[in-house]
Amino acid sequence: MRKIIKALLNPRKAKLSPDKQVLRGSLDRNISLFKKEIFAGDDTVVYRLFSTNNPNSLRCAVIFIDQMIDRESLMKHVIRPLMKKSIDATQLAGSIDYIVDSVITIDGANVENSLGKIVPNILQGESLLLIDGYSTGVILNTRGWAMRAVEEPQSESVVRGPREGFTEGIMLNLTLLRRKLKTPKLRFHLTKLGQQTKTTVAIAYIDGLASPEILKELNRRLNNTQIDGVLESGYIEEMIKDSPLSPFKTVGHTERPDIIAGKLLEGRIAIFCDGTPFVLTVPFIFQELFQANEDYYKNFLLASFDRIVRYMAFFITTSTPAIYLSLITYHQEMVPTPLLLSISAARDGVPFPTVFEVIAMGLVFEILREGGIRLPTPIGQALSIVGAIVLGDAAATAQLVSAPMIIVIALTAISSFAIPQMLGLTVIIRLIFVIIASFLGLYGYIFAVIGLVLQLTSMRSFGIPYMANMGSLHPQDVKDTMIRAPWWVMYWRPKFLANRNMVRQRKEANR
Amino acid sequence: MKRYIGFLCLLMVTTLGCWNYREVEELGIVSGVGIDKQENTSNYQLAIEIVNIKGGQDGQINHHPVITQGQSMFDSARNTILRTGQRAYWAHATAAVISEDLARDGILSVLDWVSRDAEVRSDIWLFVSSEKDAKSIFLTEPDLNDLVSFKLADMVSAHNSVPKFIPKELWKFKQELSAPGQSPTLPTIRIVENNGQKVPEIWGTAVFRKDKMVGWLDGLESFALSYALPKNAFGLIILPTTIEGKSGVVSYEVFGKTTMHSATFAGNRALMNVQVDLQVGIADLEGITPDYRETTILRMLEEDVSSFIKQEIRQVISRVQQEFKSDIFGFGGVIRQQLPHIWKDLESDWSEEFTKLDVRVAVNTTIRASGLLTAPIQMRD
Amino acid sequence: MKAEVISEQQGISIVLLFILGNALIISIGAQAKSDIWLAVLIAIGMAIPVLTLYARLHYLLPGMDLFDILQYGFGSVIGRITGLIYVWFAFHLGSRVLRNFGEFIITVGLEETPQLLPISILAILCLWCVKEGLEVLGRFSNFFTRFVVIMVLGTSLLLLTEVDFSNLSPFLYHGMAPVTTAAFKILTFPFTETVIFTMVFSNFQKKSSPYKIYLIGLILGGLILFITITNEVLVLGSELYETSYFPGYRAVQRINIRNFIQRLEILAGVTFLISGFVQLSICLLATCKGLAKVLNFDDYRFIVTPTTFLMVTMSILIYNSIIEMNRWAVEIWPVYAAPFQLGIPVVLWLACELKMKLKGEYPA
Amino acid sequence: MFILLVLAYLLVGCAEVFLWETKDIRKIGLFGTLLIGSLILSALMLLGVDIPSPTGFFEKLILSLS
Repeated sequence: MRKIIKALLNPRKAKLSPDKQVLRGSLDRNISLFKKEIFAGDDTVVYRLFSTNNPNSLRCAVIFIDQMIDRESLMKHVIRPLMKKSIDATQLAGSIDYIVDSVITIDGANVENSLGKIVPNILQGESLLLIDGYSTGVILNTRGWAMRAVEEPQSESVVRGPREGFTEGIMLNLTLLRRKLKTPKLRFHLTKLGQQTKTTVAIAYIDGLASPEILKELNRRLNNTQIDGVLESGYIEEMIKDSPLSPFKTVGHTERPDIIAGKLLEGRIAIFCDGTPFVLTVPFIFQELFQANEDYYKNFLLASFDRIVRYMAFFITTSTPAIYLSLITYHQEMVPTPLLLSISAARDGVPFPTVFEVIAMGLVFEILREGGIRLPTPIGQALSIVGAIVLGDAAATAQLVSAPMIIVIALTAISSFAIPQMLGLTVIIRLIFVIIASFLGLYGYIFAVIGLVLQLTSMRSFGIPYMANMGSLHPQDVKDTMIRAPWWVMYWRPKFLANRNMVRQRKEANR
Repeated sequence: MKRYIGFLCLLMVTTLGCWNYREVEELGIVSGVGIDKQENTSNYQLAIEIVNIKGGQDGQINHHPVITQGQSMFDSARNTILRTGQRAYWAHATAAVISEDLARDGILSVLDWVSRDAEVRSDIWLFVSSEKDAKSIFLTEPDLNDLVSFKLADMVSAHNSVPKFIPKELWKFKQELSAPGQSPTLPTIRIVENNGQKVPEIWGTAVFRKDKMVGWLDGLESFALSYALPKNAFGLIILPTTIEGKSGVVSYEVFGKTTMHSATFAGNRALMNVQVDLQVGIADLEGITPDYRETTILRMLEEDVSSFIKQEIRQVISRVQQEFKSDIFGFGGVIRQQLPHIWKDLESDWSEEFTKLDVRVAVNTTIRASGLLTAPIQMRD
Repeated sequence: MKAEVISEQQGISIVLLFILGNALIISIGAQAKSDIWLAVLIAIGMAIPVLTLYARLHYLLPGMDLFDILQYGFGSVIGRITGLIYVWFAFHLGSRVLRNFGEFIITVGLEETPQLLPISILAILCLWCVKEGLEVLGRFSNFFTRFVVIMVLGTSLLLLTEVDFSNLSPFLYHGMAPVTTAAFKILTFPFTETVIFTMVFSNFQKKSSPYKIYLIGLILGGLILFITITNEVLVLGSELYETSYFPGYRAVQRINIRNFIQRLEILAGVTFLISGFVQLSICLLATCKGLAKVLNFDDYRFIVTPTTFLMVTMSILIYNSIIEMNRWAVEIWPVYAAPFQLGIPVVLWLACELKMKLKGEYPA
Repeated sequence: MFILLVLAYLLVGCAEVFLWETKDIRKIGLFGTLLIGSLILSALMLLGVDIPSPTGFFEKLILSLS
């Protein structure tokens, strides 16, 4: 299935041949190579020519891209030593190793002569040092560009818990994680993805905890991806996810280092992508949609209660419209008489059928939500006023919509915010439920629920059943699903993930 | 697999005919029905009370019975469409009143549709009209924003405090009808004047033999009947009492009542024991001031209550035995359960055997409370 | 193709839901009148050895399903023919379940809707499920078991206020004969219908798993059935129990706690739909697997679609009315099903034991 | 209606076979046989032809035995 879709979507593998050229012996020729061919027409590339200090002075050049490098360190550690130092021809002895070894004081310097390796490095903010008469250049680690500081993530705010969030720089992100997991078993594998963007992608896991099979599978999928650009981890997510057509996500994402650290400790694998604060985790299963990092920081009873509230919110937000619809159009006998009479009175004079009311009001709410997200805050407030007063109150007074329907929609909408991880998803589920319920009543609704559970149970994320633990009754399986067990009973890591190293804590130590 | 979802959706869109889809405001919600036999024909005549709501923010309920005729129950129920344009929706019906003529002819034909149809719920309350037809009950004027049926349902739900009738749900009636050694009863409704208005009142009991009504018990007899039956009944007991030469009236409020039926073997006949335990409180003293702090007087009062109830129960049992020959107490069922070997002989001719059945009634009363007063209000000169 | 292994918990859930399936909603064993609870208990007692026998077959020949075992025990030709008969049995049972289900929805809820519609939707869901395979069904059942159990026991609990214990007495008023007949009928529907699992299960996690799955599933399912049926009779009385097509539905209608918790019939519908879905999927799976095995195909998934279509048509064809359906369930089925559920398995078991002894392949 | 039914069967049948990974002729044969059988039965039902219930035989047999 997956293969077919992929084949349909990518008819031909775009072939980007690596640059096979190498540097020449002459500085001028090399410079013109860059100027005329490689970076032709790119005015942001800076070519700085200078000479060393000795009698038969060596002509040198540094090539870099403006604003992508740390100019200070380039000047201090490369240009100044070269210009000040007198270099003897004997010391060079046909190789520029001496310069790397004894002259340049920068931390990273590699001698390289293949353009295929040099060019991408320049594009990533390194500088290239060329010396006349040598067919090799030195790649200097001068990366440094302006970056956002570590801030609290907007999308996942907490009351209690660390306030730091990932930024767009992958190395900083890795550092943030490393600071939380000070173990040599924490492994980072760096690869590049995207023929054009050459985005750095890091796979992070704890050796001995992460399942080797899942790791192998992940690497296989990453290697199979052929894409020209990776701008955000969402690209990777869609390329490697299981059940590609399902709206349910099988790859998790977060902006918070503490969540990533927690997931790694459970035996999961994280995928960092350069240029985005969103880090992916695999495997991702259904219960994680209902977990929040704060659950683990506060009292377990309150956390468990919150979890249950979230599951209830999921039920309410997906099912209320469908149940309301089927109750008042199919199963009127199940509504208590006074309630039925008041609904009947409220609906008297409303011109639209209930199905239409449900679907239309649901859509109106979605439009309001979507309209509000990308607006600046002051306009967003105006929008909510319009939504509440014009659509809610006025429509009910004008008898265009019945009042109970507005209550139902409002309830649905509020509940959907309790599980932010599923915002878009619940809309789809709700719509399907409503459509089926509109012609088979509650029986149709139950069919739809069966279908939903079937879809969920048939899904897998990297070989792990999506609904793992959701049906089980073993205490150790239940501990982190509907409830959050106290830390002092979470002896083992999740069984389905880390079956090699199960022990999370020693029982005896906590007595 | 997803293509099956697609197929499903396709199926849905094409079949979106919505067969059972009914908008709630288009329903004629039936709250109650009066069932009559039409004069001179064998047709049914139904007085269907339909909730007619005027919509808007503050809905108003109009009282509005619809009269229809038809050859059968179902036929006449369907014929409402001709009169109102709305299909009657029966799931919220709370009361069905059956006319006496119909009840005497046999109630089974009425009940068949009511219990066969999936829409009518089996917890609908059944009544027999003691007026000349059932229609007139629904033609009385209820208060504003109320309906006769809802009023009847309210009365029924409070029956424990005034056990002058025995409410019966449809399923209970059917169960009694089909249970061996048991005959059903139904409460009856009459119309009384209240403040110049004609209002329905539930008062008394219609006694059935099998499915045919055979007679009435009035409210007071029904009171005794509810004490003889193993069910909850509270209410007041008003007794003229004479103590130390002074006579007056004592009212007792019943807090708890248990009735046990048991069958024993006496000689070669079955003997029914009806054991009633009452827990009462003194609620009202009029004309006398018995000092109930005295144990002897307390015992005397208790004895008074016991003998009164015992006498009432005996009276109603013997009346039912002699006059109606219908086992509305379920004695047969008790014998069947407790003495099955005897029941096998009695079963075939139970309605005859029932009249000869010996019933022993024992009442035991305990005065548990006396309101807020520890002693009668004392008058001193 | 990777063998589908099923865990004990999943297996128990499937067996449990399968047993509950239709039995929850249709009146079974009504001729025992007020002694029906005894009939259920006797039926459970009778079912234990039968199900142990099914488990024994799995234990003797691990990795095989009934169709393989038939060919092993009876030889290739006779084995295939009996296999084909079992395919018919599973197919027929599936059609019956489908029809029961359709009749239920039409009778209690959607009188004006054509029966074909709910039937086809359910069938399509089953088709999807069967294509996904046994493991998915196992996880599905595992997920839903707790809801079904909670709902069934919860409604029973709520019904306690309506219970009338005199409905159960006198004890054995009509003697033992109707009780044993009823027990036999309950045995064949639903308990030993589990013979269908021998066609579906083949690989287990542990060698002793089949015993656990069959017996724990039977006992849990039997107990829940016992509780609900007893409750239904306690509430409705045996007369009403006998005359209702769907006594479970009828009983739940009675729930009324302070005029607030009432009108819960749909709960009965929900449990029936979910367990009926599992039951139907198992029947469909058995049919397809059997047909593929008998005709020597390595995979069953390719015939699921036409088989489902055929089952839907069959379910419409099979009875003319709900009256006929009820007669089948009560009168014909026990006799019809006995050879499939009791006769052939016993013979097969003897044949296998003998053959293994002769060949010396007997497991320790 | 009849044409719609045939079309629906045809559509489902072709779609299904198209998505198979291995198109074995025996498999297609069995698939087609079952599908056509089902089509014929449902077509007959649609046309209102009275088909005797296939289980009626068992019913008669069992009733005659008991």
